Amino acid sequence: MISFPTQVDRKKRFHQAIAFWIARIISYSILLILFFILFFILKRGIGVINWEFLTAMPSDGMTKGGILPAIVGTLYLVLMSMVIAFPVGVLSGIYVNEYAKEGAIKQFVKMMTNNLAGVPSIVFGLFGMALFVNRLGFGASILAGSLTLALLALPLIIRTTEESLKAVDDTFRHASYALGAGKLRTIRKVVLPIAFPNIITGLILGIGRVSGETAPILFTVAAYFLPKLPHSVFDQAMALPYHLYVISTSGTNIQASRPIAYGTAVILILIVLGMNLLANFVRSHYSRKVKMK
Amino acid sequence: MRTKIETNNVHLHYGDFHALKGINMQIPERTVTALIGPSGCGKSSYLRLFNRMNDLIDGVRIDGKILIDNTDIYAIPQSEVDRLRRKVGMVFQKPNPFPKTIFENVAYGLRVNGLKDKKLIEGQVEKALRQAALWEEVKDKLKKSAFELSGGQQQRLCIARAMAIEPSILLMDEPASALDPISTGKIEELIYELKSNFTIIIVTHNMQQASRVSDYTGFFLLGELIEFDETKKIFRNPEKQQTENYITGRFG
Amino acid sequence: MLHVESEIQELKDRLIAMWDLVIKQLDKTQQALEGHDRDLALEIQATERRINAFELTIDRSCEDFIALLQPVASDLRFVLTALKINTNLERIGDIACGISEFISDHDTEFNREIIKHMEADRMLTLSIEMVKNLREAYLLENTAKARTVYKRDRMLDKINSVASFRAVDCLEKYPDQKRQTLHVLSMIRKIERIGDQAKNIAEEIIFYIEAKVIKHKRKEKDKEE
Amino acid sequence: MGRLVERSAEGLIKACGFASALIVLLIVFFLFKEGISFLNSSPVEDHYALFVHSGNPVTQLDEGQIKDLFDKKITNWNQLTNYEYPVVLLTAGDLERLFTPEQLGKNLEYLNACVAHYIDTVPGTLAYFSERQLGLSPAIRIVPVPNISLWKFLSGRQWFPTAQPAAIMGTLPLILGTLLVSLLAILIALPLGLAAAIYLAEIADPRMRNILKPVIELLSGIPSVVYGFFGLVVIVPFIQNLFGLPVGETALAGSFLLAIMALPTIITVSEDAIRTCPIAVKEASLALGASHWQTIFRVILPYASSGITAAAILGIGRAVGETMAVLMVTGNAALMPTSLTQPVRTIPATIAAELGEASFGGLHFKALFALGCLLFLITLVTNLLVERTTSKSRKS
Repeated sequence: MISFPTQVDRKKRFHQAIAFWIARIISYSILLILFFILFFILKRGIGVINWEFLTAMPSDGMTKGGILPAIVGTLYLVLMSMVIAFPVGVLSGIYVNEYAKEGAIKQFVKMMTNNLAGVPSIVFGLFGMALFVNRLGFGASILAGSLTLALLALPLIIRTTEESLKAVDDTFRHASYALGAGKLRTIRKVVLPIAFPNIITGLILGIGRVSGETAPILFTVAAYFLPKLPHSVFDQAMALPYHLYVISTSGTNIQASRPIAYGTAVILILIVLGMNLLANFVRSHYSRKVKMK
Repeated sequence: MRTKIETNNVHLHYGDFHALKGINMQIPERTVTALIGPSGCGKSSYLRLFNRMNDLIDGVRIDGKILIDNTDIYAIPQSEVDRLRRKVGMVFQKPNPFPKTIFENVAYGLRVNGLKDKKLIEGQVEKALRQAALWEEVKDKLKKSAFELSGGQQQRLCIARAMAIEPSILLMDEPASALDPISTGKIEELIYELKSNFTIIIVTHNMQQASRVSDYTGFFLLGELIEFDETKKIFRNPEKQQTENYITGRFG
Repeated sequence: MLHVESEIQELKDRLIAMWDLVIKQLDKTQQALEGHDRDLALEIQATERRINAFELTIDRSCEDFIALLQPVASDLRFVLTALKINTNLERIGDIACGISEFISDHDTEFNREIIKHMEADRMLTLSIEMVKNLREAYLLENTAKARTVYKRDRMLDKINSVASFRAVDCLEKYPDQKRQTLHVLSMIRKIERIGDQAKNIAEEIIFYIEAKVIKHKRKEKDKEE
Repeated sequence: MGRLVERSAEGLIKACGFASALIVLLIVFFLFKEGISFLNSSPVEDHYALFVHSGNPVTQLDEGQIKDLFDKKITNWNQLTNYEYPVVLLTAGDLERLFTPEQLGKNLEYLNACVAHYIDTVPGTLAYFSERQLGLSPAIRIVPVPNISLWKFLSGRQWFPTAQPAAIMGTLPLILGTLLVSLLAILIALPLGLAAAIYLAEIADPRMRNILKPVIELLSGIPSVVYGFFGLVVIVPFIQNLFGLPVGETALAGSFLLAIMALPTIITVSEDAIRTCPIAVKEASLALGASHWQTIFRVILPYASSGITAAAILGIGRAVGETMAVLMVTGNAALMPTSLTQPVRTIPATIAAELGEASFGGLHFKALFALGCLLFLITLVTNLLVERTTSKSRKS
């Protein structure tokens, strides 16, 4: 017979209590820090935001006025990059999950898209500058920036699509094939409708990500100060994240432009928050619908 | 024979679900008791009462008395649960070794319960591995990862792991359902050997297994204990029609 | 040892014990016949009850074995064989008891000449040899040994087939001992049945060991030998 | 007709799949085309060269020596070779001072003769002129400047890409700065993130988890420039005050900020890893009398170790590639990092800060692409490592 130390259970409980409290305290601290960041910025920035802030041109060396051109610029960039990235990304996702056979080609495409996801955004910026701005001669323009951002969003959309398609049970496909439908028809009529809510969620999160990216647009679109709205895709434009960067680090009067910086930061946070909420809404809305069926 | 485990009118609720309905059973010491019945009949839930594994699930309510060695295990303070679990070992459906070496797997129960003496631990590990009829197969690779063993060896390792802390009761929740026939045979042989030292309760879907290894058999249906008797009696001439239907495969 | 193996061994041990008991009964019957020992004959009849009880326990063990261990292949053949050998042995025991009843019924000693002439004593010796050989064969799992009973059985059959003619001889020769002669004839008929039972046992043993069904193929088999 | 549509639709899908894969190759191609051409090119501007007196025995001058010469840190040739003359610098800017316009001629046609004459009379002269302007004459010769080698690029301890006449492009301070900031960030974030992941996966009750998870998800989506802004207005002054530094933009500030930014990723990935531990394994531990904490520490964490490693590597990869936040708070001094309370400059921050100034196709421009290559390789390696660790865990 072995005998265990008499006090062992009490000791175990004591250690557990300490460990759990440490984990708890760390978790709450992290939460506190993150909330602190949000509230710090929101508190200082929310007061800045008013109609004028959103609709006026910047003035007085960007210490006064609004951020309209930055908002419009970001809107252009997001819309255009998504128009480019979404179809290509979804089709690529379909290719990877539905068409590519197991083997070298699929492995290659998967590996490449995986690597694409890990490439730092500044490298996209470099590439965008080399190819779109210089080689293709778009110059620093909305077109070049959108293309660069599209490349950045591509892996995100491919992956979401792939995973949404993977989540569709194979029985749906087999049932469709059994009814005589071809592959394309099956994908279009059966697989895609089921996977669509998740793909849309990916799109929305992609919008959130793209709207906040700075590094890729540094050299491909962004204008330091351009108090007019862009007329064509070959124009330079301001953008929200770049604007925040500029007025917080190298404006003419950094202290005087702080309120604008806070306001811009709040707008960026609100975009991300909004996109997250929207994504959650879409997800829960559709999942309820599917359940009801 | 001395009664090792006794349950008196035990009811178990998971939230609104009434999982066990008034179970009475007396299990003698150093015997093998098989719990059989269709899926969801409550046999696994019943087994997990004896080491208070159901405590981990939210919304569980337990009524009635469960006595092990004449102690009501649900009347003891929370701090005594670890001691109860040292007394009541458990083997699970699938082999579930820890991501450690073979040696450390078996030594785990000793270490977490405060033993530090290296010699003692080594001795216990060897003893447990021998009891589990695994020693000869693994004695040269105790430092290898437990995942390198075959499924059947892993399950015997799990049995050795449970035995290393010298429990007096072994609970086995379908211990061979994930194994091939050869490994299953080995596990069954092992159970047969072990009953001279342990009181064993085994949940199984496999009626042949129940008949082969057990001395007593309890048949559960929809949360009720339909019949509990000597295995010979149950498999030769059960009292209840439901039992007869189940073990002859005319269930449904 | 595997669980199932130890169960088999246990069952085997019991069957051998039964066998020994039956052989003892036969030996005693022979003694009682030779020495016209009526007490011994009564003892045989008393022991018969033990054999019957023995048969029941073995039966039950076989049932348990089938119900709890679900034997297949050689294990299944083993238990089926055990079940049948058990029955056959019990019958042999019955026969020994029946013979002993003839002995105990007679106040006077049997006429040696009649027994000699009708070869009843020889038959009994042969049949005891058969049962003993079978026990060996079973224990050693030796089919050649089991097959030796066929020869002896044919000898028994031969003696049995001429027994009625010889009985007529004896009836004429010893007219005052007609009852004795008839009893000896009955004994011979009974001993012949021991041979039949022994042959059945031999078939079971061969089936158990070689997994061959040789029942009802005796004719061809006999020719082969 | 229908078949044709179907064929072309399938063709389109396949084309898209390949296009996506090819983009990576395209990126690699462009990065490396620019980056590799940088190697083996001269650090001196095209068509320019350094001239010395033909009696000067100096065999070659590297970028560092050139900088020291022009910064007047080396004042006598004997510091480099056995040539006992003080160094006299001569560049186009000095011409007006030394010669009259008549001497030089209207279109500088006599420049050659003037300079040759000057060098001949002042043996210690080091002249920097365009090769077109200054032909060779017996009195002067060109000092060869070795081309930029990969080894020099990686191990050079100085980064002066715009130095004249020869750019100095040693990326060691940038590489070390990047690693320092990223590794320290993970060192801070990993234990905290792991503790939070353990809390979320094992300790917190579901209601708490349902609040925490979306918040963490939200925070991983906030743009890095916003974090950078926060770092600039909060962390930087905080560190400046805490250590009494002249400037708060330091490696430490960068690490803190990156740690905060890495937390959501680390928490999410680690929590997923912790959740992969089968319930049966957890129960087996509890059934042996182990406490919940013992089970977490001795069984669940080892089980999740490869996932947690993947989280750490992923975190490092992200931190290495992070641009804006780091750019805004680390001070961007391209010095060899010696302490945490010193400004450092990371590779992405260098690219972001300097690409705007570099002339297209120039040496500096190419050097930044070479840095991009370096960054790409680092992320490639981290990606492969993550893949390997996770696939290993899947096997077991």
